[in-house]
Parts: sequence; structure tokens; C-alpha cells
Amino acid sequence: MSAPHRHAHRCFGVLAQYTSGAELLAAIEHGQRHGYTNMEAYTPLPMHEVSHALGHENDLPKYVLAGGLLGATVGFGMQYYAAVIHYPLNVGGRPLNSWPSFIPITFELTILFASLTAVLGMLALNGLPRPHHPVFSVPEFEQASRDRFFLLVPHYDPRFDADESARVLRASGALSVSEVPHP
Amino acid sequence: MTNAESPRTAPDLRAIDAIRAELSSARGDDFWHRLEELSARPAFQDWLQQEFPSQAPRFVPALERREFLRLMGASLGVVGLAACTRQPDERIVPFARAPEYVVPGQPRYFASALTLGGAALGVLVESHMGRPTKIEGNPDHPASLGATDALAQAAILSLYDPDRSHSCLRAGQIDTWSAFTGELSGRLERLAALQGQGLSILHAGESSPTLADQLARLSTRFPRARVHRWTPVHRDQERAGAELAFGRDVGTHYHLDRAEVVLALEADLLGSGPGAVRYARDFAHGRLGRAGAAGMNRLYAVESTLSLTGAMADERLALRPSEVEGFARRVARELGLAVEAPALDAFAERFAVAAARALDARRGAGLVVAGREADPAVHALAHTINYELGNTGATLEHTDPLDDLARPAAADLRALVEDVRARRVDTLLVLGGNPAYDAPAELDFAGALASVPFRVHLSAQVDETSALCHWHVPEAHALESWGDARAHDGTVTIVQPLIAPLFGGKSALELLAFVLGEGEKSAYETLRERWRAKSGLAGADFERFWREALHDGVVAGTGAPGVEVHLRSSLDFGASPATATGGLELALRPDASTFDGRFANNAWLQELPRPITRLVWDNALLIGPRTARERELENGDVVELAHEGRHLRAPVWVVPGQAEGTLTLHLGYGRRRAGALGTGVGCDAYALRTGERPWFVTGVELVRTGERHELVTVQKHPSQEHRSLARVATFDRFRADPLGATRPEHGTSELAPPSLYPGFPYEGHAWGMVIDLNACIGCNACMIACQAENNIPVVGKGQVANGREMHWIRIDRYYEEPAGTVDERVTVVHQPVPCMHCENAPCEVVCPVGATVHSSEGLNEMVYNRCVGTRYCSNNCPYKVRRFNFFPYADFETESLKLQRNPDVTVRSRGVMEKCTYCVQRINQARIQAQKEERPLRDGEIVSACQAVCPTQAIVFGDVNDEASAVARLRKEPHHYGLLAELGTRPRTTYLAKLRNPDAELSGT
Amino acid sequence: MAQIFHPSFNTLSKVSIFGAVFFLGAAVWGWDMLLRSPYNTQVDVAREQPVPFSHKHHVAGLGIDCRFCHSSVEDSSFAGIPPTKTCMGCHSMVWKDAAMLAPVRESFQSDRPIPWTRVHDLPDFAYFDHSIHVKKGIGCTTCHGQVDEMPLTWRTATLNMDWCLDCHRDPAANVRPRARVFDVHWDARGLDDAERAALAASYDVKSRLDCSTCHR
Amino acid sequence: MSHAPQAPQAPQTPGPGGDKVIAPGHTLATVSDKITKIVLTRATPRGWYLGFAGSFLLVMVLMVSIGKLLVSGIGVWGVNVPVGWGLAIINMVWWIGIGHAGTLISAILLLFRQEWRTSINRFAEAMTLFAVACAVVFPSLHVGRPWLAYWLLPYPNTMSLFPQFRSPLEWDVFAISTYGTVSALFWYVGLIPDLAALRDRAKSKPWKIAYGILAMGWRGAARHWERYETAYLLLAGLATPLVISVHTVVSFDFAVGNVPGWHATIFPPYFVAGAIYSGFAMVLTLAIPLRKIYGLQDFITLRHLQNMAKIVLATGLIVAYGYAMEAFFAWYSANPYEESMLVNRMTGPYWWAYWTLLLCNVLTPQLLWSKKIRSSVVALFVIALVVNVGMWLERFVIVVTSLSRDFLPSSWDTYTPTRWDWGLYIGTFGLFLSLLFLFIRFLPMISIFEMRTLVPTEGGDEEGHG
Repeated sequence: MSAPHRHAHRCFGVLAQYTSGAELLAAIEHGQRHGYTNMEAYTPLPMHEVSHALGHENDLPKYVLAGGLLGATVGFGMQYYAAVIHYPLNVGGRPLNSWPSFIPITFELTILFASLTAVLGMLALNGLPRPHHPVFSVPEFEQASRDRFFLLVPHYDPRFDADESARVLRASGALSVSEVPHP
Repeated sequence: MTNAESPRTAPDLRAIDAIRAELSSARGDDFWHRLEELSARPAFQDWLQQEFPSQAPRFVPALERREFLRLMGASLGVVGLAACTRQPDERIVPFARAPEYVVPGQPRYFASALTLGGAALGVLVESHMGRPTKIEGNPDHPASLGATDALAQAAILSLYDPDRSHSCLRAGQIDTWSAFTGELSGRLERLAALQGQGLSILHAGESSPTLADQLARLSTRFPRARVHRWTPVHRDQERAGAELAFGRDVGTHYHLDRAEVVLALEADLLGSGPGAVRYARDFAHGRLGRAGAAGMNRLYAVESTLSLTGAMADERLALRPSEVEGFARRVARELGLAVEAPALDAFAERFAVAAARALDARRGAGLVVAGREADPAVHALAHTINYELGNTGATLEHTDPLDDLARPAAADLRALVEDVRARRVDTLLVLGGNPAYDAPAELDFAGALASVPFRVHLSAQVDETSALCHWHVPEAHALESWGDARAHDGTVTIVQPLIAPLFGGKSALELLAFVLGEGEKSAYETLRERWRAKSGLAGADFERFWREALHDGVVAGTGAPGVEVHLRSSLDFGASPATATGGLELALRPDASTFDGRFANNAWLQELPRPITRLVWDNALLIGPRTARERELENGDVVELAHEGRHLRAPVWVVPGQAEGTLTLHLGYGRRRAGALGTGVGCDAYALRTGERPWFVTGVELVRTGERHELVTVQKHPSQEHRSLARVATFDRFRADPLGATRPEHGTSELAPPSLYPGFPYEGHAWGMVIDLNACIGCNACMIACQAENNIPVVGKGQVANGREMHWIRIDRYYEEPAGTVDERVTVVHQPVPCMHCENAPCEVVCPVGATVHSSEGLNEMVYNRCVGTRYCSNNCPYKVRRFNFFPYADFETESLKLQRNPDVTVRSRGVMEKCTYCVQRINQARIQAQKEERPLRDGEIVSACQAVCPTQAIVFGDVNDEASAVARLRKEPHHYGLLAELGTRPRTTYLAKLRNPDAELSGT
Repeated sequence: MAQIFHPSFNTLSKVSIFGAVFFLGAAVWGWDMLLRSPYNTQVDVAREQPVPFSHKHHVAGLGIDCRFCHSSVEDSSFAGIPPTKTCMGCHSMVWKDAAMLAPVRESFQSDRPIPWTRVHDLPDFAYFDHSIHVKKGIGCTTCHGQVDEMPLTWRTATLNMDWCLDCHRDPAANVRPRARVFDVHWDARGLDDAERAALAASYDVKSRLDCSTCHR
Repeated sequence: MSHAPQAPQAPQTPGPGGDKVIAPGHTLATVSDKITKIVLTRATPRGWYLGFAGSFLLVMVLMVSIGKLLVSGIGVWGVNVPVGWGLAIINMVWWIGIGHAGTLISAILLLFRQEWRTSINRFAEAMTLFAVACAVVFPSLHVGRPWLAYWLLPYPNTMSLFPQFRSPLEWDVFAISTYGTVSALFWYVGLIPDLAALRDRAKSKPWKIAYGILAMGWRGAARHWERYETAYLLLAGLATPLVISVHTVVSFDFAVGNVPGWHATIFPPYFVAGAIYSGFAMVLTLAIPLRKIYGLQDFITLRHLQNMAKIVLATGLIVAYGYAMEAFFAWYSANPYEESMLVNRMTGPYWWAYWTLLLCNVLTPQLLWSKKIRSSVVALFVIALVVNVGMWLERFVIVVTSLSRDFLPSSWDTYTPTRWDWGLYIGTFGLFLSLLFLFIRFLPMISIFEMRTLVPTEGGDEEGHG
């Protein structure tokens, strides 16, 4: 496995540009037919087909559920501890554990924790924030946030070879293909 | 200085420059603080007059005070923001030499007396480390029996009033006592040579035997000196009436507890006047509404303006003052006396007949009372009826009058003025009082006074009279000086000082001692000499007598002996007076707050809602609804009154129950020099008051000026809206159906409607309070006692107008108009409302920081230092008993006021909620005491401030868990109920319904 | 397009997000520590006094009972600070010329009190009663520490509300025989828990947690 | 009229898109360019400067009012006993209500897959944030000792005390702070791809850096989009019950109290409806001028306005039902206090407020039954304004009228706002508008990437959209 290493020194990967999602999908198929298993696609808008094609899995919801449950526990626990255990006070003749009154805050904290988990989880799993990324070095790439679609064969793809991969991508009907230099 | 020069025109330039200097040196807040303390100085007033004459009165009134405090809110805010920084160092300063018997931190009580209107009220004064802080009634004193009125409660504030005179003034300039005595003694030498020719003394007619004794001894050194007495609230009518009936003056006092039927003629015997506190107690005990009560006294009241007595009456008739005599005659004739009587209108006729029959049926157990303000003829008629019905000696008795004076007050003062005009007076000593302000209008006393060559005024404040005198001598407060005083029944109390004169005041006794040539003889010596002589004791015996007298607060066996009197055989009432003309009549009354004007600068009293009207910081011209309609007048319209060429401007206030065609104005306002708070408040009723007709004048002209004056009342809505809040039933119905009688038409009267909550268990004590509406006469004593006990601030007229008054207990006054009757027949019910200490307190649940929670004994606790001030609790309190410090209301600046504060109660600052605590400081002290003595708390051991002061014992506090306790027993009464209990708040403060005892012949017009 | 950020920004940005959260927590914790620190509570901070009065000397050295000077501790909420007269009671004979005591003599002659700096100073809204605590067998040193070892007096307790509550929640822990209340040498281990509980019961200790016990 | 996009593939000025959610002829490029241009290239219009200056002046009013309040104390307001709450609470409830439309549009309509929401959700969310910002000003200042307001938070302290969690005000603390946080997250997450677009379009380095930092290095990777979409949907799913809970909790401030006119079970639903009602009115109030000024008629089409008008009408009817129920309860309960509460509202000292509120909130929206009025932009704008006023009056009636006369007639009193009350209220408008001006100047007021999903692409519309 010296090849990737050698190439790694040369470049990060090979990036191809397309003008529509349809072309991108076709290209992915093309690439996979050539045995690339670790490609990455860049689109100006969310496209489930693409991620399906690339076979990404996503377990964010599990984390969010956990976050929500934690929020609920913390919420009710705090109130119960304060009112019943820590300093039990007779407030307006209500029972110490007046659980109906504790529901709103429990609910709010559930939502809060779940939401925070969703956002932070999304960022963490996506490895964001990452202001510097090799693909940004490719001049055309700024069109990725406008109307262009990109497909990357990264150096860590087992079958990666700068020239070979470039040729395959060109064959996939790319508008342009460029090498992504290493930082 | 020459006679021509009047001190008034010579303001104190030296002092003014001093003030300018001080102020210019101050900056920012400091400037205001400095200004405030300076404003207390007399010279400051002069300065104001000089700088901005028109502004003078309005410069430092209550609101401006608040303004200063407002600015100081900033600094407080900063303190709060710096919450995390540590407490500043505090010094702790012990005595250098500790006085005996003083245990630091423990209050002590001393017996003394306060004199008002010529009679004394025995009191116990609470003292903290030498600071008198609170006044309680003296249980051993016949006029008090442990209770006091509102004025006595407020006396403590007068003591610390920063506007009190701080020094002798010579022509308005600060001078010394020795300089004064120096100048005086010179004159006295000369006068002595002339046997006192030209020496006149005008005193305020207080009931001190020792003072009387001194005045009597005056004749030895100054045989030709003259002694006069003037007090605007005098008993001239009573005296004249007695002379008319018996040919001699007598003191009359009543045994209301023995009276089953009482007819009050223009008499506010429960509300004001000598013995009122005692009479209220006796009256209430004569009508205790309890299950199985055999009977209940019945009060018929005939009066021109709705008084507290009238409000308590079972049957009330509103008559013009001039019609009262006619009514009395009618009653007398109905009783078979040979008296001519005028024709009365239908209802008055029925009323007179009914009252007469009731009196006739209760011979020996009836009582006719003529009030201080009633005409002599009315007094004479009352005496006659009582005499003929055999009430005299049973329900009332006669004694020698408290003051044995040659002339009635009005005549006495007139004599003095005549002397002055005739240049027969060279030296005039005015001992107390304020004649330049309150003398009868026709005398022009001020004018006369200014022409006396040498004039001295002894008074607590630099007032209207002081301003006209060459010398002003600061008078010591009753709590600062030795003396003695007699109660309405003659009982003597030795007045002992609680504190050395704060501002170096002198008492009349000391000044007179000097006049008598006894030099700097202390009042204490004078007093002891007099009593050594009087008691005929000496040595150890006298010391024992003295100690007992001081300890008990009464000198045993000094009650005035009864005297046997008989109606003059020649007594003839002649033709009945001409029935009143169409014109308006003006009734003048002493004020419940300022009395005759002496308390004008007392903030507590100014902010104490006046009885019935619930007005604060003002007096108003009371007028009946119909008359108001006819004259197209509304509350706050300023009218001009004219009578015999004298004029007076006053704002009107419409009061149901006011006799139509009658106006009522209270004395004691419109002060021109009363201090920072009192000056310029209200209008001066003395402008229309003559010596001839002191209490009412007929044929008054009323003109609308088109101007408006803002009158502020604490209760804006007069009716209960049929909500059965203050419940009322007739005694007969109550006897027939004790439970049903006071049931409301809707809602429930059960204390604890079913609840889903299990409810907290209260083992041990469970504090509660029962308020007997049947006993409450609405005298306000509880409000001000609470204010004194709990460091409750005053907020000023403007804040009250905005609904921000701070009283922890208030008295709601509801009018009820019996269906289809005229305004005059309105009835009144008073309902004291402190915190209910609800077991299911709505306020507690909504507090986000837990600043108000329940104690294990069921107190609804308010923790000021935890409160952030969301005001949610107040919104959620159905009783609206919570009070909020919208501004820093408490005065953190004025030193003398700090001395009054109760050290056991936190002084609340800006932004926190406060409310009644059931006097938790007293509860804790009693509990700790009991624990230290290893015994359980006794019922009645804990007495809340409002309970202690209540003249009629309408308020009972105690442990509702203790079956034997008084409060628990009252809670079992059939007419016991909880205010708004149907809300499920389970209030701990509960009520006994009011019971009326109307006359079957009159009810149902 | 050219890179806008240097690679190091990747780490930096990730750290800063975590840092923000961490900093917030740290701030709250720091604040609380400040409130509990001697800076704020003045625990163990010896206080300057107009006269360097030494409890160590008077209590440990001379064995004077607390009540000799703090005379009202058994009958009043306030334990009492001795009047100058009390000091002079002895110091008119002993150390009568000591320079250190000049202010005391001056105070006595001029009848002007000595302004001591308050060491145990509760906020004005908190009310404490010495007499009942003494009555229930709470010793002086329990709250005031070993004053017999203090040349100048300092606080050993924070006087924070939670400190008060600790004892009120479990009074038995600090109860001692009444006879030993004023004994500075009393050792809490002198009794075991059962004995203390029994003692508390026999003294009918009713330590209250109601707000109005101290705030009114 | 609309501005033709500069992009080469641009069609000839696509006209206002009628009942379409986006005007025909737009491509991914034109959409991106047109929206980013507003922020990046187009010169700042003079109107913007004027508007911002004006709003900032009002912010100064806010500062002065707050200063006076802190220095002098709560007494500078008109509040008293019995009316312990005044304009402060009224305004808080009003602002929170305004906020609700934003979350509703972005979250609930997203869940219901309402395409038309896409073009308005961005600034609707911004509106939510700013409204919440204005709202929190009041509860934090209206306490007597604002410097101790932090006692409402559970934090370690030497008093060993916690907040009192049974109090609705305490619930508010949690509800509103959660609401603020979640709205901010939702808004920001939605912005990330657009910030990336701005980063890539921005000309100058500083702007590139600024947007770059905010964009967190977003590069539109497919697996990122996958998780992004999930997170966005989950947030929407969480925000939906949240937004309903928030105004429910706010309504508890009153419903849990025992004041006649407060203590009613109808409160939560009709507060939520009222919130959405006023919220959409506010969106209309803002959207109508904005689309005109920035020529966004292509994206915010008549269809959007009409849909919002329908929602206003619907929620308006719910609110009307709420009023009816309040009255019915009062009568049917036969509870004397409730009955007199109703009479007091209609005939008491504040009768004018009650009747004006019915006019604004019940009668006016009925006009929206007519399609003609629904299609008249001007009419919609006016009606929206009227509804905003009406909803403020509703809170005034609930808070002031109820408190001024409750159980004991002896305590009845009235409340008059002082200039400091008004100063604070007017000031918050300044805060709101200033933030809004900054927003439309520096951030895309329409979600670019979501608009892209609406663009019909050659080869059919095979992209799934948000």
C-alpha cells in the first residue's frame, strides 16, 4: 500500500465538476463501476439520491432521543430535589412533590437538550467547523455553493491514483477535472 | 428692641447665611440630604420666605421628600448590583458606663400618660436601649384599660419629628435658654414690684394638677397677674349646659356598659373626646354578639355629620345642627316633660317617638348623651331627661369638673384680648397651644398679640404663634418630661420621661417654676414636692407611694368623687328655637388626625385615612349627596364659603349620611407654619370659627369657584356589590336562626371547601385571628399601631393617589343603603383587613423565588431579603393586603426617625413586597421566652399590635389548635365566617358577622 | 477559489466552541467560590481593633468566663459587648499604665465608648438570639471557634445561610451539656451520637427551618 | 416591479409569480445571485440608512427609559396595588406572540411540506428572534430589584435556596430561554449553507473571513447534507411542540392565577392561536414593504400573501371563539366575580379597550373572506396593522381590566401608564427594527438553498426538497 502514500504526497484527491444533479448521479455510478468506494459528492442543495448512491448511513436521531431523555430526567430531577429533598417548604399548602407543576419545565428542558444535541451532534458528526479544507483550493469549487455539482475521489480511496482517477472522472462527462493539492 | 418691631419681619440673617454656606458646599445627593436636614431648622423657613415667598409652603412637602428618596434609589441600586462584594465593616459601640437594669437587646416598659382635649390616657411606653419606640395602653388606667386611640399611637412619631423646634429663638434667631431666663428674670423683677400688674399667662388647659397648683401659687408672687386658658377644642357648651340644668358646672361621665338604650345627640362619644377609648370598650361589651346572648344594647344616634358613633348606631337620624335641639325637646316632651317642641318632619317625628319610648321602657338603664359640639340647651335637655328617667347615678355620674376655671375658654381668651387691646398686658407668657392659629376669628388674636410689649411662646414647634413672639422656647414632649395628668374620671397619672429632651425642650412646669422665682427647679422636684404635700406622706412611705404610682401608672384613689346635683327648680327651656332657615349650615369638628391642628406635621396621622371618608393628607368640606346635586358639585370642586364677611375656600367631598343642607369641615388644617409636612395641607376652618358659635354656624353662603383640588381617598368604591364580604344581620334574626342569619345569598360560608390537595398538617401551634365586625368601630387605632410596630413608611399624597399606600392592616368601609331609603339613612359597616394568612395561600404558589412561603405554624411568611419584586403575589392575593415598595419609601436619612424604628423588624427598602406578619417578632419573642422558662406558650401571651391597641377588643389572636384558646372558641360561633373562603384559600384570619339591633318601630321605612 | 483560512483554524474553531461552554460553567463556579471565599466571608481574617484585645490572653491565660464580659448572653438576643467600666474594673489595678490600654482609659475618663470593629456581623435582615441557643446547649465555641487561641478575634464560621441551616437541620450534632456551654475546651467527641440525640431531646431542641425564625 | 437578475441564463424579467411559489424562468444560478446580490453587491439604499437611523434613535429611547427605571425604581411606571402588572407584561406577551409566526412558518409548515413557506421562513425566523429579544427586556426589568433577577435561575448559592418551581413565572424563565435558544439554533442552522454561498461570493477578504467563520467551512458534501437535513427536520419537529408550549406557559401566568378574567381553562389554546394570529399579521406587515423595496415579488408572490391571509382569518376565528367562551364561562358559571368581571370589561373604566379589541380582532379579519381583499396587497397590509393593535389591546384588557377590579371592591383602582411605560414599549420597536435592518443588510433574507430546491431543473424536478 505504498501507492496512496506516494500520491498522498502529491495531492489530496481529484475533483470533477458537473452542471446538474443528474450528471453527478451518473458520474457516481460511473465511478463506482470503476471500483471507487470512498467518493465524496458536493452539491449546492440537499440531494438524498446522491447520499443514497454513495451509501451514507446516519444515526443522528438516536443521539437526539438520548439528549431529550437526559433533558427530561435533569428537568424533573432538579425540581424534585429542590422541592422535596433539599429544602422542603410548605408553599401555599401544596404537596411537596407537586408534580403537575413540574411538567412545564421538564418539557422545556427536554426540548432544549434534544435541540442542542441535534445541532452539536450534526456539527460533530460532520466534522464541522472546518474552515480549511483541501477542496477549497480548487478555484471552480466556489461554484459548489451556486449551481455546480462536484465529485471527489479522495487519496484515501483504496483505488485512488491521481492520473487514473482523473481519467475515469473525465470519462464520466465532467465539465472539468482538477487535482486537489494537499495542504 | 422696640414694641413696634415685630420679630416676624426680622428673619434670622445669620442662620440664613449659614444655610447658604452649607448648601453651597454640598453636591449631588449630599446636597439634597443636607437640604432636608436643614429644612428642619426654623431659620430655613425664613430663608424660603425670603428667597421665594410664594414657593415657601410647597417647597418641602411630603412628595418632595419622596423625590429625594427616589434619587437615593440610585445609590441603593448600586449597592444591590455590588451584591457579590463583601459586607462593609460595621462598628459596635458599647456603653462606656452601662446604665443599671438595662439588658442590651431587651425592651422595657414604663407607665406614663398622654393628654389630649383636657383628659389623660394612661399608656405603657416600650423602650429599646433608652429609645421609646412604641406606645401601648395601660391596662390599669381607667381611660385606657390597655387600649389607646390612633392619636396616642402617633405621639411616638411626634416625639421624633425632625421638624420639632431645636432651640430657643429670640426674634427668630437661635439663642440660648440662659439668655432667655436672663431677659425674663429682669422683667419678672420689675413685674414683681408691680405685684404682677401686666403679667398675663395663657396656657393650653391641660389637666395637670401640679400645673394648676403652680398657677394658683402665682398669686403669692404676682397677686395681680392674670391667668387665662385657651384650647380650641373646649367644653364650653357642656359647661354652659350643666349650669343651665343644675346651676353649676359638673363633669359628666358615662357607664355605657350599664346602658341598654343610648340616645346620642350630636355626640361622637366612641370616636373622640375624653374617655372615648373607655366608652368604646364599655359600649362594645354591652352588645357582645355571641351565640345565646340574652340581649344587646341599642344606640340611637342623631347627628349632622356621619361620625364613628353614628356608623355604629342601630338607628341613625341625620339632622342639621340647628335642628338637634328641637329634636331633643320633642323627645323630652314625649317623655312627658313640660318642654315646648317644634314640629319635625315625618321620619324625625317617628324617630323621636321611638327613641323616647325605648328610653321610657328602660328607665335607669337608658342614657342620653349630648356631645361636646351640641348646644348648651341640648346638654341641659339631656341632663333633664337622664335626671327624670333616673339614669343619673345609674348609667352616668356627675363629678366636679376636671378644671376649676373662672370662665369658659372662649370668654377667657376674649378677656385676655381685651386686656391686651387696653394695653393692660406688658408681658405675656403663652404656655403651649397655638392661639395665633386657632383663636376665634373675631378676636384677631394674632393682631392683638403683636402689640404686647414682651411675649413668650413655649411650644414644640416653631408655629404661627412662635413666629409672632419675641421668644420661642422649645417645649419638651410628654415622653421627655415629668408631669402629671388627670383622666376623664379624675384619676391622676404621673407622667414620667422615657428619654432626655432630644432637642433640649422645657416643660411648662419648668418654665412656671422659673416664673415663680424658683429658678432652675426641675419639673421632677416640683412634682414630687406637690405630691409629697398632697399625699401627706414623707420619707420611705412617700417613696413607696411614689414608686407604686410610677409603676402602676395611676395614683390610687384619685378618681374624682361623685357629686349630688339637682335640676334647677327654675329650669325652663322657653320657646323652641326658630326652625332652621333655608340657608346652609356649617358644622366644625376636631379632626381625627390633626385634632385641633397640633398633629398637622405628623406623617402617620396625615396618611391615616380619615374615618368614614377615608381621605388622606387633606380636609374637605363634607356635603350630602342631594345638596351636592342641587348645587351641581362634585368631589374635588373648590367652593368659597362666606359667613359674616369671613371667607374660606375648600374642596367639597360628598358623603352619604350627611344631613342635607349641612356642610362639615374639620379643624386643624391650612397650617401656615407646621413644618415640612403639615404646612399648607388642607384649608383652615378656623377662618369661619367664632367664640360665639364654635361648632356650627347657620346661613353660610356657598359659591363655586370652578377650581378643582385633588382629594385622595384610599377606598374608591363605596359598596360591597352584594358580595357579602362584611356580613351583617339583625340581632333578632341571629337569635332566631344563628347559623342562617349571616349566610350569604350565594357563595359558601364553610371555611374549607373540598380540595384535591391533601392539605398540610399543623401539629403544635396554628396561629389565627378572629375579627369581630360587631365590635369594630372603625377608629383606625389598629392601622397606626401596626405602622408603629412594623416600621411601615409613609408615602405621601401623590403615591396614595396612585394606590400605593403601605398600611398592613386597612379598614374597609362599606355603605349599605336600606332599600328605598334616602341617602341620609345609609348605614356603614367597617371591616379591618390584615393578611389572611391563608393555608392555601394563592400568593405563595406564584412567587418564583420562594420569597413568601408557609411556616410550620401556618404563618404566611414574607421574606423581604429574598423578594425580587415581581408583584405576582399581590396580583394573586384576593384580599389585596400586600404592599409594595415602588420607591425607597423608608426614610434612611433622617436620624431622629431612625430612633423610632422597632429594632426587631426589618426596614424594607426599594423593590420588595411586604405585608402583615401577625407581628411574628412578638410571636418569636414569646416563644423564646417560654422555651427559656421551659413551659408551653399561654393563650393570650402573644398579642399582635393591632389586637393590643383595639379599644373594643374586636381583634383576637391565638392558637386555633388549642381548643381552650379564645380564638378557637370564637371560631365556633355560628356567625363566624372566612372572607372569600369560597375561593378555597382557607384563611386563618376570620370574622364574626356584624349584628345590628334596629328598632322594630323604625325599621322598614 | 483560494483558501481563506490557515489549516490551524480547524482546531482553533473546534476548541473555541467547546471553550465557550466551558467558560460559562467556570464563571458560575468562580462566582460561587468568590462568595464562599474568606475575601467575602472574612473567615480566618483577624480584625484590627482600636485596642488589640486578646481573647487568648483573657480566656486561655486568665481563664475568665465568657459571661464576665458578654453578660447578657443568657437573657437576651444580644450577648453584650462589655462597657469600658468592665475593662477598668481590672485595668484600674493591673496594667494601669500600659500604653496599649490608653484608649480604654481615655474612654473611661471622657465617658466616650470604644468603637470596636464588629467581627460577627449578621446582615440587618437576619435576627439571631443568643439566649435561646445557649439555653438549648449550643456552646460558644461551636460558632465562635477557639477564641481562647485568638490574639485578635476572627470568624471561624462563614455565617452564610447554608451554614446556619446545616446546624438547624441537625442540631443534635452540636448540642452539649448545659454545664459545658461556656467551656472553651469542650471536645465534641466527648459524646457519641446517641448521647447527643438524647441530650437534644431532653433540652426539647426545636431548631426551626421556617424563614420567619430569622427573617422578619 | 422586479429587478432582472444579471446571470446569463436569466429569463426576461420573470413577472410576479401569481399563484406560483416562485416566478417561472428562475435557475439555481439566478436564485443564488439575486438573493446574495442584495447583501453583497447592490449599494445600500439611502432608505436603509434613514430607516436604521430612525430605529436607532428609538433604541436610545429604550436606553433612557431603562436608565430612569433602574435609578428611580419601578414606581416610575403606573403600576400600583391592585394593578401590579402593566404595560411591561402586556408588551412581553405581545412580543412573544409576534415571535410565534416565525417558528410556525419555519417548523410546522416545513413538517407539512408547505413549499410556499420557503421564501418567507428566513426572515420570519429572524423576526421571531428579534421579537423574543424585545420580549425578554420586559420580564427582566419589571421586577422591583432587577439586579437580583438572576435569583430566578437555579445556580449554586450560599443561601442553599432554589427557585420556586411551582410559579408560572419560573416556567416562563425556562420556556422563553429555551424558545430563544432553539429559535436561534434553527435560524443559524438554516443559514449555514447560505453563509457558505456568501463566503464564496463575497468580494473583499474581510467579508470572506466573516462569512467564512460563520459558515463553519460548509462545503455542501453529500453526507453533510444528509445529517444536516435530519438535524433540520428534527429541530422543526422539536420546535413545533415548543412553540405551542411557550405561549401555553405564558398563558399560565394568567390562567394559574385566581383573578377573575385570568383563571380560565380556555387560555392556553386561545393564547396560542392569538400568538399565531398576531405573528402572521406581523409577517405580513413586514413582508409587504420588503418585497416591494427589494423587488422580491418573484419569491414572495401573491400566493404567499394569500396563504398567510387565510391563516390570519382562521386563527382570528379561533381567537373570536376564545372571547366568546370567556363570556360564556362568566355567564354560565354563575360565579358573581366572573359575572362582574364581564360586566366590568364591557362597561367598566376600560370599556373602550374591550370594544376596540373586538372591532380589531373579530370584525376586521372577517373582510378576509373575500378573495378580492385577499388579493389586494394594500388591504392586507392595513388589516395586518389593525390586527397587531387589536392583539395588543387584548393583552391590555386581560392584564389591566381584570386586575383593576377583582374580589374586594374596597381595593378597586385604575391604572394609567406613565411616559416611562410607553418609552420602554416604543424603545423595543427601535430594538426590533434596528436588528431587522441589520439582518436584511448583512444576511440573505430568503433561504437560498431552499429556494434552489424549488427551481424546476432540466431533466425534471428529481431533487427532494426541504
